[in-house]
Amino acid sequence: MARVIVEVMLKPEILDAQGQAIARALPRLGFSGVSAVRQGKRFEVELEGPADEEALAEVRKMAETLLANTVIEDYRVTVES
Amino acid sequence: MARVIVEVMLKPEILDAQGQAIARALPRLGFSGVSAVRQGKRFEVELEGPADEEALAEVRKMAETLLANTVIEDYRVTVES
Amino acid sequence: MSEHEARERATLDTVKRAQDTPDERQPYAELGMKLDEYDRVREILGRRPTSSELAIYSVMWSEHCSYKSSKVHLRQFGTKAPKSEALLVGMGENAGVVDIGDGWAATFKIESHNHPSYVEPHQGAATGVGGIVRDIMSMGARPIAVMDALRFGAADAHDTRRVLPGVVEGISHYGNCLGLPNIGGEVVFDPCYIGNPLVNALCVGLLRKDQIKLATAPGPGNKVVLFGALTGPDGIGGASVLASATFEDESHAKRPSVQVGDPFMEKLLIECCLELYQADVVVGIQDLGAAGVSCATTELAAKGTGGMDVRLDLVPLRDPSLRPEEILMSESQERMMAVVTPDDIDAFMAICAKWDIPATVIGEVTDGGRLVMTWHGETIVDIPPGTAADEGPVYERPFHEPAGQAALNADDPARLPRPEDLRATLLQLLGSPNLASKEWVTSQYDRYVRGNTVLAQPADAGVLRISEIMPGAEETARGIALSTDGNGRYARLDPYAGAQLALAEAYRNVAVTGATPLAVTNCLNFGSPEDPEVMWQFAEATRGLADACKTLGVPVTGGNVSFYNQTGSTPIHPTPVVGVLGVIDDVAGRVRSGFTAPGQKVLLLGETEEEFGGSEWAHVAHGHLGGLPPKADLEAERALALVLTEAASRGLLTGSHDLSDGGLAIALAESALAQGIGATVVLPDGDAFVELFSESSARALVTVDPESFDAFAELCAANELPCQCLGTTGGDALVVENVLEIPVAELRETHTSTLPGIFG
Amino acid sequence: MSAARVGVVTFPGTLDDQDAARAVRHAGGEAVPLWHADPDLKGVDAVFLPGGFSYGDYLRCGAISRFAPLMEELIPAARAGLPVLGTCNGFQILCEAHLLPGALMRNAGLHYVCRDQGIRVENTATPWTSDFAEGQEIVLPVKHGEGRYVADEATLNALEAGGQVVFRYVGGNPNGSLNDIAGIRNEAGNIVGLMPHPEHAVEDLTGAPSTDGRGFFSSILKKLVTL
Ligand SMILES: Nc1ncnc2c1ncn2[C@@H]1O[C@H](COP(=O)(O)OP(=O)(O)O)[C@@H](O)[C@H]1O
Ligand SMILES: [Mg+2]
Repeated sequence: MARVIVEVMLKPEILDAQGQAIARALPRLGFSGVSAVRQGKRFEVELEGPADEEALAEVRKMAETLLANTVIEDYRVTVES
Repeated sequence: MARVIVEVMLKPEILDAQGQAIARALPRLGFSGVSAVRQGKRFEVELEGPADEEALAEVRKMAETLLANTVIEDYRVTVES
Repeated sequence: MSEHEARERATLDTVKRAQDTPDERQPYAELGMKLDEYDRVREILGRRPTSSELAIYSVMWSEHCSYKSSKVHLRQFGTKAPKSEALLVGMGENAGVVDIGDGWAATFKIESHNHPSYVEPHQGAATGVGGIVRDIMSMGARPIAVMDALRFGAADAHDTRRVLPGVVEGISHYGNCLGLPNIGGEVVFDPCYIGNPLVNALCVGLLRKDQIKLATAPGPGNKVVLFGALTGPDGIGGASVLASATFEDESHAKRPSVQVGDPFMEKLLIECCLELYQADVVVGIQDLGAAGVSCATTELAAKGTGGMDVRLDLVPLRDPSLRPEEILMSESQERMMAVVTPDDIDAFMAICAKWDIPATVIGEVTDGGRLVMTWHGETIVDIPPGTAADEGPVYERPFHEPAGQAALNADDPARLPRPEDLRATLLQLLGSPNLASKEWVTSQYDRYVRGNTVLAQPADAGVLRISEIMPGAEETARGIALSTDGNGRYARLDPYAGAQLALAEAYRNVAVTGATPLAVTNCLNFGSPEDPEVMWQFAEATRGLADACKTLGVPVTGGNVSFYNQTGSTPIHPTPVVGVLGVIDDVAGRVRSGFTAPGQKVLLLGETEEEFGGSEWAHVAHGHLGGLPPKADLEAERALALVLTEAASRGLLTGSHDLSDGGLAIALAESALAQGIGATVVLPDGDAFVELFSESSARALVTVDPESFDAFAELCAANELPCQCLGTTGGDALVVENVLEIPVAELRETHTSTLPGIFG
Repeated sequence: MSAARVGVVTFPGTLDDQDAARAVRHAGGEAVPLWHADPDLKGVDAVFLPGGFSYGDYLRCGAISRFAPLMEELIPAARAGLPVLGTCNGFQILCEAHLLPGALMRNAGLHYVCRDQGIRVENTATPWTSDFAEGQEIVLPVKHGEGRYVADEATLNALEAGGQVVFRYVGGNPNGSLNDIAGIRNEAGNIVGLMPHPEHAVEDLTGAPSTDGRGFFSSILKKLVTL
C-alpha cells in the first residue's frame, strides 16, 4: 500500500506555453520577483503492494510509456516519504 | 535564484476523471498492482531572490489565488532541495 | 567578454574565416545535401559557405522547400491552367487568391504535416494547422475556417490507436483555440498508411480584393521586423531531416526535436496582423514555417530589391545558448516577418504591444543585392538571396511504371463472389471504418465558432457566409463552399485517373451544395521520389490533375508536395488530396445534405456502370485491390455540376448528396441519416448489386418537391444529364423495394458505433 | 428611447464576442465592446462574458482572466446587481471569480465535445431567462473541453433548493456534470452562467440546430427596457 509519485515536466528545450502564460500574468496580478514558471504534471500512483524494486521498475515503465510523452517530456519517479 | 515547487492536487472528494482513466487503462496495457492514480499539477517557480519566508509567503498567496482553485484543489508549497 | 562568449567567438564561422579556410570539411551530407549541390553553393559564392550559409542553402534546397523533384511536373499546373478571371494570385505565393465577387477574395491552401504527426501526433498535427493558418494570414487575409484530410493505418491497428487520437486532439485543440470553425475533411483508414499517417490541413481566409499582401521586401531603408513567439530550438533540422528524409523504426534515438505550438500566441498573432493590415503599416509580410528565418529572409529579399542586412544576434531567443546556424534553421512556431517603412515602425510596434506580441527590428532592406547577416558585428552570411530562394536544384528524376502494375490492373474485381444478402452488405459497408460516421472525430472540432458556418459535417462540403465575417462585407449575399477529397486506392490502380477522380469528387461535393467550383488546391502525398516507380505515380497523378483542371476550367492556385511517405521500401498508396473552393451567389439558397423533408421525390442523376475496381465493397468484403478505378468522366461531371448549381439558384432542390464511396446504397443511407427521414425507392432495371454498390463517378442523389419535378427534369434534359426518379422520401425506414428494408434507427446504430467502439 | 446597452467583453483569446454582439444587435440592443485591459464598464446595462480560450485557457479555464483590469470593475458591479451572463469560458470565468459557486472541470469523457444538445430551462426568475417557460426544452450547441460542473454537496443542495439550477442537460449529459447541470445563477439571480451557446443559435441560416438562443437576448432586452 505504498504511494509512488511520478513527476512529468516538459524537456527544458521544449516551449512551455502554459508556464510562460502564467509567468507573464504574474506581474499584472501584483506578484513580482518570479523569473520563470514551468508547469508539469504530478501523478500519485497507489500500489497494492510495497514499493519494492520490482514495483518501481513497473512504475518507471508506466511513466515511460503512458504517463509521460518522452518525445517532449522528462519524468521522475520517487517513493512518497 | 531559488526554485519553489507548488503541487496542486484535486481534493479527495472531487472526481478525478483523468486519474481514473489512467487507472482503468493500466491493466489493458499490462500493468497490474495499481489500485488508484490521481493526476495533479506541478509548478516550478523560479525566484529572482532567495526563498526566504517573505518570498514563500508570496508564493503561497500565488498558489491560493491563482495556481490552485481552492474550491476543488489543495496545494502544497515546498522549496526545492 | 565572458569565457562562454569568447569561446563562441572563436568558433564562429565568419565569411572571413571561410575565405581563409577554403578546404575545411563541412557536414553538407549530414544536412541532406548532395556533393554536387554543395559544389554549386561553392561556385555561387566563389568560396566555401560559412556554416550559417550552409544551413540556409541546405534547408532552402531541401525537397520540402525547393520542390526539386516535383518542380518539373508541377509546372503543368501553370502551363495547362485554364483561363480564369477569378484567379488573382496563382501558384508561387504563400497561397493562391481567388476573386469571389463583390470586391472580396478568398485565399486557401492545403499542406501536409505527415512525418511530424507520426513522431508526435498531437503537436505534429497542431503545428500543421498553425503553419497553414499563418500562410493564409501572410496573404493579408483573415483566416476563417479550417479542414483536415487524414489517413491512418487500419482502424484497429495498435499504432492507429496511438496516432489517431493524438492527431485529432492536436487539430481540435489548435483550431478550436484559434476560433476557426472546422468545416470538413476526411478520415480514411488503410493498412498502407501504418507508420505513415497523412495529416493534411487546409485553411481558407477572406480579404478585400484590393488588399492582397505579398511576401516581398521592397524599398531600401525599410525595416525588417520579426514578431510573434521567441525563437527556440524547435525542430532544428526539421525542414531537411524530418520533413524530407525517411526514418527507420530503429531511429528512436535520432528523433529530431519536435515543434511545439502555442495556439494562444497564434490567436493573438492573427488579431495583431489584421490590425496591422487595417492600419496599413505593412509593406511585405512572410510567415515563418519550415526553414524559419532562413526562408523568410531569403524569400522576402529575393522578391524585393534583393538586398537585406540582418543582425541575427537581435533575434529574441527563448534559449540564449542558440547558435546562429540554429537560429537560422529553427522552426519555432507562431512567428512572422514584416517589412515596414521607418515612418510606420512606431505604429507597428504599438499594435504589437496592444496584443502582447513581442516584435523586434532585426534588419533593413538595402539596395546591395545581397543578403548579409551579422552576429555581434561579424559577417556570417553574404549571399545573393535569389540563389537560395529560387535557384535551387531541379531534378528530372527517372520514372517507370511499377513492375506489378499491369498484373494489378488485370486482377479485375469481376472475379469476386457477389453477395446474396444485399441488406447485410449495406450494413457491413455502412459500419466499416471508412464509411462509418466520423462523429468521434468531428465532435472534437468546433464547427460553430464565429457564427458563419452554414454547412459543416456531415455535409458534402463546408459552406460559410461572407457578410458577417468582416466589417464592410454586409452587402454581399455570397458564400463559399469547400471540400477536400482523395482516394488512394483509385490512385494506386491508376494514378492519372485517381488524381482526376479526387478532383471530380471535391468538385462534385462543392456543386451539390449549390456552389460553382472556382479553384483548386492540392496536397500530393507520395513515397520516395528516388524510387522510379513512385516517381511514375507522381508524374501520372500531376498530369492527370493538370489535365482535369483544364477540362473542368478550375485552376490550381497552390498546394504542397509530401514525399518519402514510406516504411522501409514500401510506399503508401499515391494519395493526391484535392481541395476545391466554390462560390454561391446567394448563400441562403444553399442546398442541405440528404433528405430534408418527407414527400419529396428522390432522383438519381448520372449514369451507373459496373465499376468495382478499388471500390469500398471490394475492400471491405474481400480485402481486394485490383482492376481499374471508375472512369473519370469530366464532361459528365461538368454537366452534373451545372445542373446542380442552376437548380439550386432557382430553388428547385430540397436536398442533395453526391455518390462516392459505397455508391448509391451508402448515399441513400447517409441521406436518410441526415435528418432521420426514410425513403421508399425502386432500383433502376439491372443488377441490384451493381446499382447499389458500383462507384461510377459523376452521380448525385437529389430530392425535389413534386411540384418542381417537371422543371428540374427539363433542366436535366437540356444538359443531357440522365435523371431517374427512384421514389419518395418519408417514413422511418430505408426501403429498396424487393431488395431490402432497414429502419433508420438501425442504420444509425450501425453507422455511429464503429469508431467509438475502437477509440473509446 | 435609446437601445439597451449590453457590454460584450473581449479578453485575449476570446472567440465568441462577435457572435454575442451580433445576437444582441439582432434582438434590438446595442452591443458595447469592452476590452479586458480597460477598467471601464462604459455605463452598460448588462454584460455578456462570451466563450473562447481566454489566455489560452492555460493553467485553468478562466483562472487568469478573472484578474483582468476590467474584472476589477465588473466583479463589484455584478455583486451590486448588474445583469451578467457568462457562456462557456464566460461561465468558467464567473466561477473562478467566485461570482458563481462551484467549478468547471475537464469533461468526464476527456475529449472536447461539440454537439447539438438538449437543455431544459429550470428557472425563469433571471433577467436572462424570463422569456422562456419553466420546464421548456430547447436545443443549443455545446462546445467545450472543460464543462463538467462540480461543487461540494452542501453547495449543490443549496443550488437545488434555492432554484439556482437554471439549465439542465436532457437527452444525455455531454460532460458528466453533477446533477446534469448545464447552467446556474447566483442567489440574487442577476448573474447566470451556462456552458451551452445561445449566441450561436439565433439565426436560421447558420448551421446551429435552432434559434432557441434568441430567448436569452429577448429576455434581457425586455428587462432593460422595463427597468
Ligand atoms: N477529419 C475530418 N475533419 C472534419 N470533418 C470531417 C473529417 N472527416 C470527415 N469529415 C466530415 O464528415 C462528413 C462525411 O465525410 P465523407 O463521407 O468523407 O464525405 P464525402 O464522401 O462527401 O467526401 C463530411 O462532412 C466531412 O467533411
Ligand atoms: Mg460527398
